[in-house]
Amino acid sequence: MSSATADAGHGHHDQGFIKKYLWSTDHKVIGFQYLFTGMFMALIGGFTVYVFRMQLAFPGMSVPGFGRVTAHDYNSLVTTHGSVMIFWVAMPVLIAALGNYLIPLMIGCDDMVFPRINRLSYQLFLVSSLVLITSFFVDGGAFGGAWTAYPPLSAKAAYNLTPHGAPLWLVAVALEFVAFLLGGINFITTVMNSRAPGMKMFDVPIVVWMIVIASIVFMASVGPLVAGAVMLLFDQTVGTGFFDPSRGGDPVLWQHLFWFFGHPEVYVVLLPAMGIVAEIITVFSRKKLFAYKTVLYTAIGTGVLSFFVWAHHQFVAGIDPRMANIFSVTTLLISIPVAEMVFVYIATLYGGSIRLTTPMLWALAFIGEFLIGGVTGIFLGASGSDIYFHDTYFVVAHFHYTFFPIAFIGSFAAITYWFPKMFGKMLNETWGKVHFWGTIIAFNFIFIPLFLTGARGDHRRIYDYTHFPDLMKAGMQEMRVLATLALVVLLAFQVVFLVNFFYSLVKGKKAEQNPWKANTLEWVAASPPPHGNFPELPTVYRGPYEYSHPEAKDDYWPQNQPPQTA
Amino acid sequence: MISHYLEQASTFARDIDNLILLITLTVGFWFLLAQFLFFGFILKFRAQDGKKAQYISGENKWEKRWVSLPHYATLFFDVLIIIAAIRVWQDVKMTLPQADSTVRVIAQQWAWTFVHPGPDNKLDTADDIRTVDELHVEVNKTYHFELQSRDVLHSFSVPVFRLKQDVIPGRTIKGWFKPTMTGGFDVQCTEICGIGHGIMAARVLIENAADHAAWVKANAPQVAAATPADNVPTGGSR
Amino acid sequence: MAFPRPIATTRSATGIPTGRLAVWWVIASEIVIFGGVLGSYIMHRLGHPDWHYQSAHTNTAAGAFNTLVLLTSSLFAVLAHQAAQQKDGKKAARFLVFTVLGGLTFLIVKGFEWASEIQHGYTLTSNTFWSFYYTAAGLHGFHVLAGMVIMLFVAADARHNRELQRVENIGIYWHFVDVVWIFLFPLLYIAK
Amino acid sequence: MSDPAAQAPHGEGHHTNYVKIWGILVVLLVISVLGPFLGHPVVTLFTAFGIALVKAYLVGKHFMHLSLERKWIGYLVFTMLALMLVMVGGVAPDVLKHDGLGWENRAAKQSVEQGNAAGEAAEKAGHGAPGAAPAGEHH
Repeated sequence: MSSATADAGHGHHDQGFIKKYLWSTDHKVIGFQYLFTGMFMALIGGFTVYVFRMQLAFPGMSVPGFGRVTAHDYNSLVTTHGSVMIFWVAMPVLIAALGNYLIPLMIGCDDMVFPRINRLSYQLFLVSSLVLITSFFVDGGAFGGAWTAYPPLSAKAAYNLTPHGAPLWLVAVALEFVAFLLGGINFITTVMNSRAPGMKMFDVPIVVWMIVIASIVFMASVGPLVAGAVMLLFDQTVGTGFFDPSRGGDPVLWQHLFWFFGHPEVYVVLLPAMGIVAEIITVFSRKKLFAYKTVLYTAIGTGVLSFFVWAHHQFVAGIDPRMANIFSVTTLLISIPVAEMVFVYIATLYGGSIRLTTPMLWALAFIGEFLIGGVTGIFLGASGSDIYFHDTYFVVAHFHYTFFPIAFIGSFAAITYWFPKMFGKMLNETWGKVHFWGTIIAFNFIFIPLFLTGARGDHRRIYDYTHFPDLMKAGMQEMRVLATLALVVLLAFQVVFLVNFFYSLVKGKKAEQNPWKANTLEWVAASPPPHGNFPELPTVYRGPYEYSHPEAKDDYWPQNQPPQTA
Repeated sequence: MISHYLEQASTFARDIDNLILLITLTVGFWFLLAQFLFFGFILKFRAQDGKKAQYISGENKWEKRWVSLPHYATLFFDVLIIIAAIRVWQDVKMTLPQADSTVRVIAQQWAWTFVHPGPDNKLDTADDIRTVDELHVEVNKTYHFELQSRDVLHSFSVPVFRLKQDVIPGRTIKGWFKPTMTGGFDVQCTEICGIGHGIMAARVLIENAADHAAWVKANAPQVAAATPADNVPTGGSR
Repeated sequence: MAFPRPIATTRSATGIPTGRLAVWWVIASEIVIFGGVLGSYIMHRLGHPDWHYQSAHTNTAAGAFNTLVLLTSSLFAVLAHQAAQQKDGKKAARFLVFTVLGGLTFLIVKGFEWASEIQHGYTLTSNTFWSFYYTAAGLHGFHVLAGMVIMLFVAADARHNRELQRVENIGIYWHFVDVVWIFLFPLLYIAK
Repeated sequence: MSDPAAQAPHGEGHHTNYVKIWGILVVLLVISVLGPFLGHPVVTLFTAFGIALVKAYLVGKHFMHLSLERKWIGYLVFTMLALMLVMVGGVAPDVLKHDGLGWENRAAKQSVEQGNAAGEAAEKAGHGAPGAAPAGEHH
């Protein structure tokens, strides 16, 4: 991947495979490491959901590729699916992979400010993934106490029956946090200090801003949970009683520590996805981003507010009911900045010249689908209706309508958009669109039925509904089967993506330097950029979204183009 | 809306359903409006040869209305929903109306024990009726419940009542309900509690006054009777 | 082997050198980690008035001596920074070694203190107070240890007048660890 | 390659007397140790935590050079502390308190009672009686 052209400040040698791809300090290689690890973990997450959805649709059947699903397996699969998709797919792909790849390129410098800490960050992440995978194979099996790991269930092997799986899960999560703390500090410092000359605060592309805000929110919220993880690990392995009520501890404390991080975490992954969408819709509608500063302020507002809403996950969890009123108010208020952000994006489309390329389709689908996730959140943030909806499939469908657009639609948008830059080849458009429509249609067929079963009282993490007569009424099981079949279709369509991805990687059409005619600095570098990124580090003259500017001769105006050439 | 699928079997079930309906209507309107604009723009502003896109910064006063209008509209409807939600919440979770009877619900991995007060209508007396996975209540009577857990977190959920409350070991959590129709309905555990979480089912049997009295009479232990069949000491994990 | 520093590292749009900026962000993230432990401890402590029977058995003299040690080591760290500013790498390295020795003294005292407490039956699992006591102090001790190791590397470079800006950076971190102890001391020892 | 240390906004020409600051810190330490001997809980609160705040302020200002640093670094540190207050504020009604509207933390109350009983018993038996203090072990 390194056609060595000019090289700014780096001694460049021909390196061996290991040095170049596994021990590299180049931000682009580290970005790829995160990307491919995330894609691999997504396969695990996809496989687990396939197995447990099959069990739900056809209880007791021998699932092809897995066998009979026991209740123990079921809990482990659900837990693994949740943890993997959030911590090992959404976080590494959206923040770490894209942050690493894009930040130095988009702000016009040659690397991250701490390349070796960056490498360490990935290595810790890799270790955390391996620890998690190891936990599937230890005695007692993988942890099955849900991704929220509420004690006392998670604290005592006598309760969860996974004496090794539970501590390993916890260690994996804690290591993952440390990896992202290191990565986050790198991102924040790089963007603050190493922008190209001339690039002022409001000339930074939105996606970079979003990754930085997300990193700050992550860093500020994860601390208490790191502390909580240490305490829970002691409860599991040494026998302390931090969360054990019979020994003076309090299980509710963990819930608070968890959600103090857990809710901001939603925005940690949402914001980068929003940033990706901002980049793509501006390019493919040839429009300036509507109200750049407003987008920024709403993102910051969302980040700040996200620290005041966490207990809405605990309305009926035994917290004092008076506190629920406060958290209900703050929760609903957070809809304001998010709604504004969505409206800004819709307004950006107005008066544009829209081309529905694959990345644009993904970006638009993000807005359309995320809207559903957003509005259904109101039902859960309002304390009164949450009494009924809490821990039903309505919640499951709601957060999949937020997390699927974030983790997958956002990632697909990013991968299809930056693929030419990353690998120097073009993805096949036709197969890209086939993959898009297959995924989007199947996705809706999974979760609209689940909204309905949830509204009828289906609760989560149940391995066999036949024990509940009210949940086996006419039409309920059909819905579950429909969702499962749609899931299988969705998974099948991912094969199209993988084939397209790897085929284009090798045999795709060669990409130009700036195939989408975009303004931001990464398109100034060669495709793919060499070690050191730019032949000559760029200087910035304007904001990132000057499309169709009346004074520019083209309908785009790259950030690094000096004004006199216009 | 929900009542179309699921009976409303408690006094506050209707309130919760109405709240859900209110939210559906308000956010539904904004959702449809946003999707209408969204798809409208996509269709209207497709790329045409030789036609340049408009240059709109979104920073001047008129354009800012695109943002400020949704801002105030969202705020207004948020306040509306908050008021409605908190009213329901107050009623269900923050008030305890005078009870006709009290039942104790003890959760454990993976069964429910229900302690009914028996003929004397008092808990912790010798004539308490203990049942496993079967809660017997009388229609149109206000009940208090006391939730206790022996081991891990559980959640006491009765969908037809629209009632849900987590059970925490070491704590006693009180709440209330008033059944409004007779019948047998699911009680679910909705907080993951280990391997048997998926089979931790129980039934609530709502009986009319005569049937309930008959059930109490038939099941009340003779005073100073032997330890109940399920061999559970009184008062859960005390 | 000198690692080739990217140009990115040498830029400073904020006016704060990159290394120091990063240290401040590290401290920001550490504040919430310690905040999580101490916040949990304070809430439990206020809720459990009986814990004063337990905390009566902590060794205030040892805690006070350790506070003195850390304060003094912080003084050495800041003197090292002063020396580094005067481009006197040798002197800076010497002060850093004194700082590390302070850290070492701290850990040794801690070791004796803990050994005596464990001998008396106050272990990690004997009561939630002691769980918090060992966890909070242990987490802090881990930071002391990490700071010492990094400081030795920085001192080795500083002796040859290399990377002198790192003397200040590790110093800021060390002061932060000191500040955490300043709060741990009254929380665990004085509040009886 | 320019030396990042040279860009530092502070340093040259600025001389804090670090030894003097250290002296003040040590005096404060002595006060905070002696505070409890006055035997008044409110005084102890001030000598312990009030002085800890002063000490942290002195270390932050003079040793970490917050006074010379860009202002927003101070705000950043302050924001993180404020977030912890938010956290404690949201959690305390459930964890610090042992009962509230419609709920009661029986286990915690029992633990306090047992701890008090065991502590009083140990005090009667004389300090340092082996095995007397760890209340948690005995139930």
